[in-house]
Amino acid sequence: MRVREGFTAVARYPIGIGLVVLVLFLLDRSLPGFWLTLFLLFGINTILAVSLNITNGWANLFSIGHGGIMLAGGYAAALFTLPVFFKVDIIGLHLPGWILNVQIPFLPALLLGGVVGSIVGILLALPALRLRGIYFILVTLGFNLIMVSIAENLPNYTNGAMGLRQFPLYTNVWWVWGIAFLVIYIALRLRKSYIGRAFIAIGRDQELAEHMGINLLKYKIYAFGLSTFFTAIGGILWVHLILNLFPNAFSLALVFHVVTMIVIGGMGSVSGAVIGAAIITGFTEVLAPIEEGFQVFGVQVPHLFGLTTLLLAVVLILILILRPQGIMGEGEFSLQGLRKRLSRSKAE
Amino acid sequence: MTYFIQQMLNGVCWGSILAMLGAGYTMTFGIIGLVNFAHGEIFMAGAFAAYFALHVAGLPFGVAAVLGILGAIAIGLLVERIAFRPVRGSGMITLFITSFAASIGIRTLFVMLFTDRAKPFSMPAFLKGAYLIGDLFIFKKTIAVVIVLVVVGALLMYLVKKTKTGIAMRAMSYDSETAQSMGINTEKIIIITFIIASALAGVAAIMWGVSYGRIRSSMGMMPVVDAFIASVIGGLGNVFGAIVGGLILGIGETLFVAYLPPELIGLRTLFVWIVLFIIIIVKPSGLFRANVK
Amino acid sequence: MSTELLLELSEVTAGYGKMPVLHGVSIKCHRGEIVTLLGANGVGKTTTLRTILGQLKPRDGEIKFNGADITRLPPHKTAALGVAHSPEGRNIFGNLTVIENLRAGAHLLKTRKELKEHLDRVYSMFPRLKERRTQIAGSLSGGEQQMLAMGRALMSNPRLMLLDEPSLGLAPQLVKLVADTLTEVNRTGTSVLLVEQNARLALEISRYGYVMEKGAIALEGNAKELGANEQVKKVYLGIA
Amino acid sequence: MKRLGFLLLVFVMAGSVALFGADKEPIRIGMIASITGDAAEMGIEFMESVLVAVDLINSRGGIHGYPLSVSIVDGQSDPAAFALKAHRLIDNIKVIAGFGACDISFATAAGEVFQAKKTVFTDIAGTTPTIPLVGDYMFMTPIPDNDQGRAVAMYINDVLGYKKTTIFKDIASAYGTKLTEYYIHFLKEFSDDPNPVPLVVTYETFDEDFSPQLTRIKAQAEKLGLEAIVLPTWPRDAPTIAVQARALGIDLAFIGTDGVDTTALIDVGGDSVEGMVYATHYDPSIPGQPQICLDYVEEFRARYDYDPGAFGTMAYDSLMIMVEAVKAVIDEKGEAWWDSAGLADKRTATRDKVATMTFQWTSQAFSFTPEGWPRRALVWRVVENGERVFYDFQSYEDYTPEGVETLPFK
Repeated sequence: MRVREGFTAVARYPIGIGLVVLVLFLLDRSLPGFWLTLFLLFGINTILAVSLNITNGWANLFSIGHGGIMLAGGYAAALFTLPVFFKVDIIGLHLPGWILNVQIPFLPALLLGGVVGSIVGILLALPALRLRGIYFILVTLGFNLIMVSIAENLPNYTNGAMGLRQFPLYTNVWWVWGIAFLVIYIALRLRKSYIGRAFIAIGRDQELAEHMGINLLKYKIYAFGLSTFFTAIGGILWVHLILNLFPNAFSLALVFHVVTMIVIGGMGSVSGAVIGAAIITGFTEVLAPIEEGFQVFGVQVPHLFGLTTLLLAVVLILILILRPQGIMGEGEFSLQGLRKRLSRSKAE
Repeated sequence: MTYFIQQMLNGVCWGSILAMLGAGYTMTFGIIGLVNFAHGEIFMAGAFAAYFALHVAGLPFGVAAVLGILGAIAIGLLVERIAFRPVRGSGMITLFITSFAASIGIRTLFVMLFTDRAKPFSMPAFLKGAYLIGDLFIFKKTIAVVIVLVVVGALLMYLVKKTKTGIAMRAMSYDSETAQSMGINTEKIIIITFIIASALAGVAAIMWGVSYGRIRSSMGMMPVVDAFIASVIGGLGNVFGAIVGGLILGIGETLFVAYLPPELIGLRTLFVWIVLFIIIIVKPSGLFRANVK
Repeated sequence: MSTELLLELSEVTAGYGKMPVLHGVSIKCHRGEIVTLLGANGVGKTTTLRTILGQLKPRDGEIKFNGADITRLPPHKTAALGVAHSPEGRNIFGNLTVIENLRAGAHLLKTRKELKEHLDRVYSMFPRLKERRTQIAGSLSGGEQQMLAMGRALMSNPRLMLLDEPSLGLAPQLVKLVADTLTEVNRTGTSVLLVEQNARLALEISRYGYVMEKGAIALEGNAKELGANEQVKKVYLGIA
Repeated sequence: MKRLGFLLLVFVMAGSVALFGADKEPIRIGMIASITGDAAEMGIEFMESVLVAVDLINSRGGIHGYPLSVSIVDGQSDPAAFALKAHRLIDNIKVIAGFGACDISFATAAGEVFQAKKTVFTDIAGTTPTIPLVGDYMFMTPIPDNDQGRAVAMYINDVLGYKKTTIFKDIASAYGTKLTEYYIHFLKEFSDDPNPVPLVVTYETFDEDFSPQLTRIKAQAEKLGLEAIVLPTWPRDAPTIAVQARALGIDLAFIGTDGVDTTALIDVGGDSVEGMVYATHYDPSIPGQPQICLDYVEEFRARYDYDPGAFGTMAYDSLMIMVEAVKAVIDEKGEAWWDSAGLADKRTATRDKVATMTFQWTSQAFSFTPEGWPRRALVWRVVENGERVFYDFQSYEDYTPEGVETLPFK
């Protein structure tokens, strides 16, 4: 078996783990607010992209409904992490007492939200898994809109369109990147395991996979359950970073961004998903000064708001034209491969 | 009874526009397998072209309508050129993403150029007013919209069913390679398909402007989802199905708002999608057999 | 018999991706001839036809049709020059009716009169198609689909017809019909390049034949000579 | 074309800024608005308005000779972008104060960041009353929904005299839902009628066809005795609803709230909105306005060829709040202090001024309550001959009389 280095190496060696922790610690201490928030959003997007990759990249269950999952998980966790006085006195939710009058710490809330997301995901998956291609996409798209509609129409439980505020700021580098590395590690291990290979087999050729004795429904549900669990957690992390939750928080645009991450990174590649997350997270924010107008040699370049979004669309199309398989293709980043490539280029 | 008929008329008007959008949407899907998210922006561009002709240049309505359709075709061909042709054959997902990117790009460009403020789209004098039968208002614009739908729909069906180009389109949708060996120029057929689909979006845009009196840079965002639904109800790739699907959707949504308690109107989205899910799961091919694909 | 050269492949090399399939294939087909391309499964017969059609771009070599270079012409332009194709596995348009399939085959015809003429000709060759003309082609039987595929190819009144395994999986009387039709078509001026596993039938109706092995022409000669060749007898005609 | 001219103007204007006052460090203030995305409709007016106001201030010598520099960033109608840009304004651009946003989720996303960094932030057009709960550095410029709901209910009941009204409720917008809720609550209280709003029709943001709802209103208007339709909507919806209502032969009066006060009301509404009375925050003809505000309106008209509506003036007010607060800080502590003080001190001093002072350069004099809500008058305008003109005026004391329930939350 080929040994994959890169991410797994980090998990394998205590020194690697120590180094990562040290780097995170230094980043946490030294990064200014903007870059820290961007770094956190990058981490959250990594979680979202890697978990979406399980369904969309491997099992070929192309979902654009993960926004609805984030919403479900986000609300489930939010109802427990919000301060009691906010739930009771300020917005007056009509919830049973055991929800209304408690505030729980972050970890149980994360797990709870993850489980709720997973359950909702599997409920969606059951009818949707019979469908393929465009119909699956359509059903998941509808699921997204349905979840928004439900959140809007249950003001007693969700505060409707007004949304929820006053979250404690739980999300930090440790939560985000701890979970991000966990997701990456799980994904890489999964890829080599029987379950992961079953996902990929289903994605490649469903009939063949069935002939090989893979229980389609079971593995599709595994894929969806796992993917939605971490997607929901990603949503909860987002909520406790931006401190806002409202029905339209995870709109189609956000889902589209996550889908874009895995497509330009390379569908099916975990490291591709991470690279995609980095590009999409950073792109509009890092380039933002361009559209805000600036001075060059005393000449003021005017505002051109929207330019970065336009550029992102153009770059996206260009990447898909020039490298349709994405940056990483289906492969993974590995130190060995890099070393090989470097030595080859030296030899030449 | 008057109330019911009045609401039906509202539904038919809304449904006709969705039908027109859905028909164009379903054509690009049926013939070249493209889930064209940018269809909404093609539609929007048509509305803007007509708006500029009508309100800025002060041209007569007929000319503005033609220019609107031409505007939609221009953006449609642009989408084909930048987001479809270079990635053709790379699978549905890639096409889906490029069309979404094109959609966002074009929308952002329009917001940058013309802002997202609502702009007026005034009705020509001959469409203003209504025939009053008892308490029932039958708007001239509704009549016009329905006539346009029927005429354009019939032309479209004739084109797809009877003409050489239509047969070539359908042959191509089934097996592009074999179609080519019959001497069918698939490049040309794709362009023609885009032109027709965009023209339909342009017609829908004019119908929209006349019916609802306002246009915006982001007006294409939501209707494209409705068009998608309409074409799935009718069976993706089926022009006639998409028209029926659009009418069903429009009338259904309208009656939902008309008869349910107002507190439940917000659940309209839920209702539409649940109906759609049932259709997809029970009869995935939609209500009608595909006749383009 | 005229000796005017209609189709000429010289040293054509082609393949899919990095895998070459054809290695320097040269084939000639004269006007009014039926030429057979024999070979086992997977030696590159279908690839040869696809290369001629332009569905596959050759990496090397030249293809000439009626004196013009068609090496890199896209399929629809090759078709416009008068090359028709009746593909393997029938590949009829299953979503269209029989008559619509035929009309698709007649895409290059300009006038309704021509269309009518050719339609009548095809119907007279295959009366079965006339009976079923409004039926959806996907619901036809295998033999009918084969007739339709041939009829569709004939609709454009081609100069050259590329036929891929027309007898595959057909009942004996249908094979006979196919053979008769081919002879008939050939008599009315259409040349045929026939790819066939049924070597006996193929050599019976054709004038010249090629035997392909591993992507290259291993043997060629008059049909009669080939039929008499020991190796061909052994391998393709099943005569020990 | 207008847009192109506008861009050119920005060039020219920028040149003039470059020439001016090089010796003093500019006073930096940040604005975050949704200039693209779903809420772009309002963000663009914020930007136009602020560009005018900044020119105006700088052409008058800035703030005590310090040039004013407003960094405008685009929140892209996405709360995460709002939070990120807030960080950038604070850390990278080092603003003294910030303002922006048009909705509670955007306002609080940015506001939480400003609060954490102890920098004052005022929300331009988000009206949900819970916005200032973010903390003591958070304020809101427009009248919150509870106050507006009360004022509108009071005005309809006492002055306009409509007994039964119906209301269009946008269930996908915090503004529409909250305002509807408060309006009905207070109308019940003022009118002694248990059911003054017998019909509430709902729709969703992005709906285009309102004819089913309107047909419903029309069918029941007589039976329920409806006299007016209240439209607490986003700017684009009210005129569209009016056009479709008139086409259906509905002749009920329209009453708008501050969300409808944009140029789209006239542009799209045309004849149909004629006679529509609506609540807003500003009209040029209300008495006692500062000269700078009148100049601003004039300049705005000259530049963009329409009147600044509620959104434009709220952006202007938000900017002026910050400008005046900074000016007051310099007045009090002196330029020497300002030049030498640390950023954190300047920010805190500015916040303290914002919280306590009464603003004079804003479109009307007002101050903030301890909670962060404005005590400002509600202005009523009417559409007359295709123009938005002054109709009436409700002072803060008028609509908040002694003993009235203010109903801040829930």
